[in-house]
Amino acid sequence: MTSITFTLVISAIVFAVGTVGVLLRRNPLVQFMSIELMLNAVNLAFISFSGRFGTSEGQVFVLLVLTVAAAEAVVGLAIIVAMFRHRRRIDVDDIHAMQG
Amino acid sequence: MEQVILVILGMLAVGSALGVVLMPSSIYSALMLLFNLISLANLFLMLHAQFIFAAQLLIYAGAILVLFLFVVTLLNPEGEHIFRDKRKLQRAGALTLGLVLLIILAGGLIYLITGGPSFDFAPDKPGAYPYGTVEAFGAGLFTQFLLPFELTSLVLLVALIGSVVLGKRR
Amino acid sequence: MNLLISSSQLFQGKITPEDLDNLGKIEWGALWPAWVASLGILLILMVDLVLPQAQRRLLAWLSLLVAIASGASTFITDYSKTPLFQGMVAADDLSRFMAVIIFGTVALAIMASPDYLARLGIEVQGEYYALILAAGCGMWLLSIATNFMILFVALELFSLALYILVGFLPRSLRSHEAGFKYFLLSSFASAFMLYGIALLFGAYGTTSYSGLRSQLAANSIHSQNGLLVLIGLAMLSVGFAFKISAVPFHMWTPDVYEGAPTPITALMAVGTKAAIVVAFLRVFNGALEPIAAYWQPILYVLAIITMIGGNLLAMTQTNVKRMLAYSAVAHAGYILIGIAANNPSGLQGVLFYLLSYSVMTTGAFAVVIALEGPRGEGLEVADFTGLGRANPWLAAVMTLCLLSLGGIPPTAGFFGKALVFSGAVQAGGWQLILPLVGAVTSVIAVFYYFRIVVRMYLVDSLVKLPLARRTAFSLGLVLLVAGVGTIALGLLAGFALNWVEQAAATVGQLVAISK
Amino acid sequence: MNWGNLTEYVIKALIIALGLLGAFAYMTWFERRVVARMQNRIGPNRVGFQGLLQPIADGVKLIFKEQFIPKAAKKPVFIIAPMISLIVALSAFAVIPVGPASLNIFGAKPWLADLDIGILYALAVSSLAVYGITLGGWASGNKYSLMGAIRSAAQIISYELSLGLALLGVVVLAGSLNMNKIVEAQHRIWFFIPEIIAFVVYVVAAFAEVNRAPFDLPEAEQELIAGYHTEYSGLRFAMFFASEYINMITVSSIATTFFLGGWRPPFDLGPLELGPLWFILKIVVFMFLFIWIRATLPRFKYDRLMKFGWQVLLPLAVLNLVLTSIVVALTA
Amino acid sequence: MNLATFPLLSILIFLPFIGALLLVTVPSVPEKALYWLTVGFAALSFGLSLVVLLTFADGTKTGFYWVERLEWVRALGLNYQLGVDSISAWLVVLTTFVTLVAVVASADRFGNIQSRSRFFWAWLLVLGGSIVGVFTSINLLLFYLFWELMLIPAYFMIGRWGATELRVSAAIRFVLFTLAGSLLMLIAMLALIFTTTPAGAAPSLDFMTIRQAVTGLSQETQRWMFLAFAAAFIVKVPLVPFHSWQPDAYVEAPVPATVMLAGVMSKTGAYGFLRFGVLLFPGPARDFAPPMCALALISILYGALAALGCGNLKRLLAYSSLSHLGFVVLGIFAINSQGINGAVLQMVNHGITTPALFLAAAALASRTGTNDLDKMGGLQRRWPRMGALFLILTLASLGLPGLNQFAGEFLILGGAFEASSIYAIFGAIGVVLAAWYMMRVFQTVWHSPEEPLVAEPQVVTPRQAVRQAVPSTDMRLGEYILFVPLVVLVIVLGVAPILVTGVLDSTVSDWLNQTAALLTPKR
Repeated sequence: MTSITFTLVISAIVFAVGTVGVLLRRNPLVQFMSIELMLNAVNLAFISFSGRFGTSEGQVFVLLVLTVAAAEAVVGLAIIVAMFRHRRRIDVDDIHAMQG
Repeated sequence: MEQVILVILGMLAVGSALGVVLMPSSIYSALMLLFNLISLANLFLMLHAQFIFAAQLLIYAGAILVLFLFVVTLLNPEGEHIFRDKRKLQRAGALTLGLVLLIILAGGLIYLITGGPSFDFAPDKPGAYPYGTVEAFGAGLFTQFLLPFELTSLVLLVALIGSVVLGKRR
Repeated sequence: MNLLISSSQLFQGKITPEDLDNLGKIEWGALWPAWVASLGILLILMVDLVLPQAQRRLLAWLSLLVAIASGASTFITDYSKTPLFQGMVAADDLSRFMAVIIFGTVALAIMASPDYLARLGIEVQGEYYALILAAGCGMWLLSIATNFMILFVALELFSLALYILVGFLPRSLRSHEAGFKYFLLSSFASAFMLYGIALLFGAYGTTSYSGLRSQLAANSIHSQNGLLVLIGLAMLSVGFAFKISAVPFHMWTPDVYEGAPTPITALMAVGTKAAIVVAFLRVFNGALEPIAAYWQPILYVLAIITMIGGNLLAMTQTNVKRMLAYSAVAHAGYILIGIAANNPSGLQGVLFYLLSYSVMTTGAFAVVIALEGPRGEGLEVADFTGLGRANPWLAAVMTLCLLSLGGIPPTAGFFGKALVFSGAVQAGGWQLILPLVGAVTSVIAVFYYFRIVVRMYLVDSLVKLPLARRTAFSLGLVLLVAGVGTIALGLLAGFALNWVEQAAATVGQLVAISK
Repeated sequence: MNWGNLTEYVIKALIIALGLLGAFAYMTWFERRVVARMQNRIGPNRVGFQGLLQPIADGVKLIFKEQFIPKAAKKPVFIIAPMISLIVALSAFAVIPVGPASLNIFGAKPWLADLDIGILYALAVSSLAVYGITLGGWASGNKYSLMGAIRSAAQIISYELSLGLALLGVVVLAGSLNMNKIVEAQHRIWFFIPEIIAFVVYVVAAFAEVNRAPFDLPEAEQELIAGYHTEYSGLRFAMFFASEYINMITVSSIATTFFLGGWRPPFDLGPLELGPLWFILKIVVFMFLFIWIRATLPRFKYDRLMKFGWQVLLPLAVLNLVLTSIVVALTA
Repeated sequence: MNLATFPLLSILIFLPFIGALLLVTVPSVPEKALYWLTVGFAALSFGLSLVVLLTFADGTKTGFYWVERLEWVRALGLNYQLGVDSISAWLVVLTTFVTLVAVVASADRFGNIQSRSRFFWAWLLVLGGSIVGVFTSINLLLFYLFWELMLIPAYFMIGRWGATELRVSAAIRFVLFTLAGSLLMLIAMLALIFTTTPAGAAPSLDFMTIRQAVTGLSQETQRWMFLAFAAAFIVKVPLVPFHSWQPDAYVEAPVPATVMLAGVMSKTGAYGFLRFGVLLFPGPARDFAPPMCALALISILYGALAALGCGNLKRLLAYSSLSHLGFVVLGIFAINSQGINGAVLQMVNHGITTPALFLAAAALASRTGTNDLDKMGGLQRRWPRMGALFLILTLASLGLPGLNQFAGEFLILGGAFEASSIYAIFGAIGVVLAAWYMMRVFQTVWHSPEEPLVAEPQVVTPRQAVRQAVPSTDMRLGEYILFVPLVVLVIVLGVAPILVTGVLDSTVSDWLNQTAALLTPKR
C-alpha cells in the first residue's frame, strides 16, 4: 500500500464524517467544527496529491485554505456569538425566526 | 516503520473525527478536533509537507481552535442528545448521505488502489528545490502563486472588519 | 520586484531563470478594478475614523464613487485577452463585462442603502460600505478567475463579506440567523467544492483551468485518472449547485434573502449570482469542456428541478422578499439551461440573462426597499395593495421589473429567456425538454408575479395606505436606473448583445490559447 | 528511520524531559532565594545545604498531597488539562540545539531533532500551550478560573504574534528557519546587536507569553485568586507549575539561540565543545532576568496589557521586520 | 409619398403609443379634452390605415408593401421588419376602425369606465397599436413580440375596469392561457432559427426567407413546429378545448375592451393560423387539416349550443363569437382559395358585427341595468328604434343573405365543401343553430311579454351602483353616431363583399400558388 492512497482514504473518511456531522448535529458550534473537519480532509487530500506530483501547488492551496479557514472562523464564531448572546440553549432547531 | 506510524496516525485521525461528531458536549468535540488536527498535521509531516505541518499547528491548532474553545467556554452550551433526537428522518438522511459519500469517495479511492493505478509518492524532481521544504514552498508562493497569496490579505482584512462590526455592538 | 527576487535569493541562492521570468509576468494593471476597490475600502475605513458623526452620510457617496471608479477603471485597462499572473486570472471581454455588472450592482446596492439604514435606525458605518465594496471585489475576482486558487479565495472573500453584511442588523434576530445560516451552508458547500477541486488537482496535478482542460482533452476519461475526475466533477457540481442555489441545494436561499438587509439581498441576488454563474461558465464550459458529455446531464436535471421547484415554491409565498428569493432560485434554473447547452448561443444567453436579471431584480428589490418598514414590515403581498394609486412611479417600476422577470416582451427579461432557450434549442436532442419546462414554469412565474401587479392595480383598497412615504433621492436613482435599464435592454437588445457576444466568445477561447 | 534511531530518540527525549524537570525544580529554589535576597529576606535555607534539597521536599509533598476534584469540575478535562500543558512545554524544546554538531556523545548529536522548519516547530508547539490553560480554567467550574484562563489565552495569543514577528527578523538575516543554521549564522556577530528592536520585543513578548510578571494577570492573586489553577492541587498543580517554568526555559533558550549566539561562546572563547555550558549560562542569565523583573515591576492592568501588545509591540515587530528585509535586500 | 421608404406602418403602430403616453403624462386636463384627444388619435390612425388599404385598391397587387427593415437582435434573427399584403391591409384597417369604435364607445356613459379613464384610454390605444403590430410584422419574432405585448393592455383593461369581482381571475386566466400557448410558439421559432440557418450565417426569422427554408426541413420537424405554433393560435382564437378563458374574459371586460378582444384580438389568432400556419408550414398544415377542421367544427357546434343554453346576453355573444371564429378557422384549413378568401372576409365581417352586437348589448344593459335575458322582455314597444338596430345586427349575425356575414359564411362553407363535404354539413348545422339562438335572443328581449323587472333598473354590481338609473329613452345621438356607421358597413359589405374579396383574391391565390410550388418538389 502506497502512502498516498492510504492518506487519501483517510481524507475521504474524515470528509464523510464531517459531512455527517454537519447534517446530524444540531449544535451550531459542532456543525462548524464538522466543517473544519471537512476542510482538513481537503487539506490532507491536497497534500497527498501534491506529493504525487512533487510540486508545491497543492501545498500552496492548503495554505490558502488554512488562511481562509482562519478568517472564516473569526467571522463565523462572531456570528454565532451574536446570535446566541441572549440564549442559554444553543441548538439549530431553535433557529426559526423565519419559516417557509 | 513509517507504515506503522502512518497507520496509527490515520486511525487517530479517523477516530478523533468520529469523536468530533459523536461527542455529546461541544467542548469534547473541540478537544477531539484538536486531536484530529494534530494527527493530520503529523500526517502532513509524513508526507514531507513540513511547512504545512507547522502552519497547520500554528494556524489551526494555535489560533482557530482556540477561538472555538473560547466561544464554547463563553456560551457554555448544554449538551444535546444526538441519539435521542426526535428528528429520526433527518438523522437517517444525514447518515445515509454520509454513507453514500463515504462509499463513493473511499470506495472509489480503494478501487484505485486495488484495481486501478497506484499513486506513488514521487517528490524530488531534479533541478528544483527539494520537495516540501520551506524554500520550495516559498519560491512557489512568491512567484507562481503570488496573486492568490496577496488576495488572502484582502480576505483577512474583511474578517478583521467583520469581527469588529459584529463584536462591537451589544 | 527587485526586492522580492533578492530576498528570495538569500534562500540558498537558488533562483532559476524560470523564476525570474515568472516574476517578470506580474501584470498588476490588469486588475485595476480590484485595486481601486481595495484602496477604496481602506480609504473609507480611514475617512470613517475622521469624519464627524453628522457627515457620515458622505460615506455612502464616497463608496458609490469608489464603486463607479472600480467599474470604470476596467475600461482604461487594455486587456490582452490572455490569462495573466501565470494563468491565474483572465483579462478579456468577459472580465470587463463582469466588472460592469458587478460594480454596477454594487453601486446600486450602495445607493439603496443610506435611506434604508436610516429608516432602520442604524447609524451610518463605514464598515458597511467597505464590506459591500469588498464583496464586489471578491465577486469580480471570482468571475475572472482561471485558476481554482483564485476561484476559492475570491469566493471566500465575498462570502465572508456577505456573512457579515447579512447579519449586519444589530437588533434583528432574523438577520443574525440568516447570517449564520448563510455562513454554515455556504461553508459546507465550499468544502464540497474544495474536495472536488482537490480531486481534479489529484488527477492531473494542476489547478489552472487551462492546464486541466488540455489534460482532459489529451487524456481519455477512461484512463487511469478518470475516476478521480468524475468524482471531483460530481463534488464540484454539488458545490456550485449550492452556491447558485439550484433546487435540491437551495434551502438556504429564502431564509437568507429574507433575513438580510434588503440592499444586501439585492446584492446577493444579483452580484453573487452573476459572479458564480460566470465562474460556473469558466469552469464547466471552459476547463471541463472536454468532458461536457458527463456534466451536461447533471445540469439538465438540476435545471429542470430548479425551474419547477423554484417556481412552485415561489407561488406559495406571501412575503414578497421570500417570493423574490424563490424566484431567484427559479432564475438560476433558467440560467442553468444556457450553461448546459454548452454552445455559443447558450453562453450568450446566459450572459445576457445576467445583464437583464441584474437590472430587473435590482429594480424589484429597490421597490421592496422603498416600502419596507423599520421593523421589516410591509413585505407581504397584501401590503402592496393600492400602490398603483398611492405611488404610481414605484408601482410602474415594480410592474416593469415583474413583467421582465416573467419574461414578457419587450422587456429585457424576455430576450434573456429567449436567448437562453435558443441555446438549448440549438443544442437539440433531449435538451429540447429544457425550454419546454422553462416555458411551462414561466407561465407559473407570471402567475405569481402578477399577483403583485393585481394587488398594486386591480384591488380596490379601503385601507389607508402606508405607502405614501417619500422615496429618497438615491433610492429613486436606483429605481430609475433599473426601470430604464429593463426597458432599454429590451429595446436596445441588439447593442447589448454585440457586447455580450464578444464577452461570451472568450469563455472557451481563453482556455485554448494558454499553455 | 529505523529502530536503532528510535531508541536514540527515546533516550534523548528522556534526558531532555528529566533535565527540564530538574531544572524546573531548582528554578523554584533559585527564584525563592533570589527574590528573598532582593526583598532583604533569606528564603528557604533549611532543607539541605542552603536549602538545596528544598525542591525535593516540595516535590515529595506535592506528589503525596490529595488531589481535589471540585464538584463543579468537568472531570476528564480537568484531569487532562495539566497534562497537555506539561507535554506541550516539554516537546517545544525538541528542536533546540544545546551544542555544536561536532559534539558527539556516543554518536548522538546534542539536539533531539534538526528540523528545517525548526523555529516554526517550536512556535507551533508552544502555541498549543493555550489549551492547557483554557481547558484547565474552564474545567474547574469556577468563574475566576475561567476568567483567568480566558485572559491568559487572549494574552498568549496576542503576544504570540509579536513574538513570532520578532523572530522573523532573525530568520530573514540568517536565511533559514533551522536552529542550527541560525546559530551558525551568528559566528560573526550575535543577532541581538543588529536586531536590537526584535530582541527587546521578543523579551517583552516572552514575558507575556509565559505569564510572568509584569504580565502575570491570569494568575493575579488579588483579582482572580490564582487564575486558571485555583482549583488545582497536588501533582496536577505541580504540572501546571512545571510547565510554566519549563516554558520560561524554552523561551529563554530560543532567545539565546536567536539573539545570543546559542551555544557559541562569546568572542569564540575556548573550544566549541564547551557550548552546552555557555548555553546553560545564557539561560541562567535570562532566568535571573525573569526573577529580577518579577521582583521589581508591578503588574499591568488588563486593558493596558492588551493595548501595549497590539499598539506598541506589534507595530514595532512589524517595523523591525520590514527594516530588516529592506536592509537585507539592499545589501544582498 | 415614397412607398418604399415612408415608415407608414411604424407610424400606425406607434402613433397610438404616443397618444397613450400623452394621456398618461399630461397633467390636469379635463377628462373631456382627454377623451377627444384619444378619439383624435384613434381617428388619425384609422385615416392613415385607409391609405394602406388604398394601396391595394386595384386588386392586383401581391406581396408585401410599405416594407420597413431595421436590424434589432441579430443572434435571434430578430429584425424590426414590417410589411403588409392585402390580407393584412384589411385587418389593419379593421383594427384601427374597431379601435376607433371602442374609443368612441368608451365615453363615460357607455363604456362603464368610471375611474381613471385616461389610463383606460391609454391602454386601449396601446392595445390597438400592438394589434396593428401583430398584423404587420413579417419577422417571426417581431410578430411574437407584438403578440405578447397585446397581453399587457388587455390584462389591465380586464383586471382593472372589469365588471365584477371575478375580473381579476378572468384577467389572469386570460394571460396564463395565452402565455402558455405562445411560449411554445417561441420555442418553435427558436428551433426554426437553428434548423434553417446554415452554419456560420446570421440567423434570420424573416417570413419570406424562413418560408423558403422550411421546405428543407424534415416532415417530422415541420410537424412539431407547426403544432407548437398552432398551440399559440388555438388558444388565442380560441378553439374549443382551450377556450375556457374566453367567455369569462369577454363577460368581465368592460365593453370597449370586449369590443377590442372580440373584434380584433381574436382575429390575430386566425391571422396567425393563416400566415404562420398554413402559409409557413404548408406541408404539415395539409396533414393536420382534418384535425384542425374537426376542432373548428367542434367549436362551431359547441359555441352555438352553449349560446343556446345561455341566459346572459354578454356571455351568449361570447359563445356566439366562439362559434363564428370556428368558421374562420374552418375556412383557413380548407386550404383553398375560396375558403381562405371566405375566412378573411369573415374576419372582417365578424370584426364589425360582433363589436356592434356587444355595443348594442351594452346600450341595452345601460337602460335595463342587466344582461340577464330572463329579466328582459317586450321592449320593442318601449324602444322601437333600438329594437330595429338589434334586428339588423341579429340578422347579420345569423347570416342573412344581403347582410355581411352571409357572404363570408357562404364562401367558407363552399371552401369546406371543396375540402370535404362532411365539414360543410356540420358547418351548415352551425349556421342553423346560430339562427336559432340569435332569433331566440331577439324574441325574448323584444317580443316576449313585458317583465315587471325591466321598469326598475337593477343594481348588478357595486360598480354600477354608483350610476344613476338611466332614463328610459330610445337611441340617443351618441348612439346614433356609434351605430350608424356600423350598420352601414354591415349592409354595404353584405351587398358588396367584392370590396373585400376583390382586394384579397389575387394575394390569396398568389400565396396558394407559391405554396403549391414549395410543396411539389418535395412530394
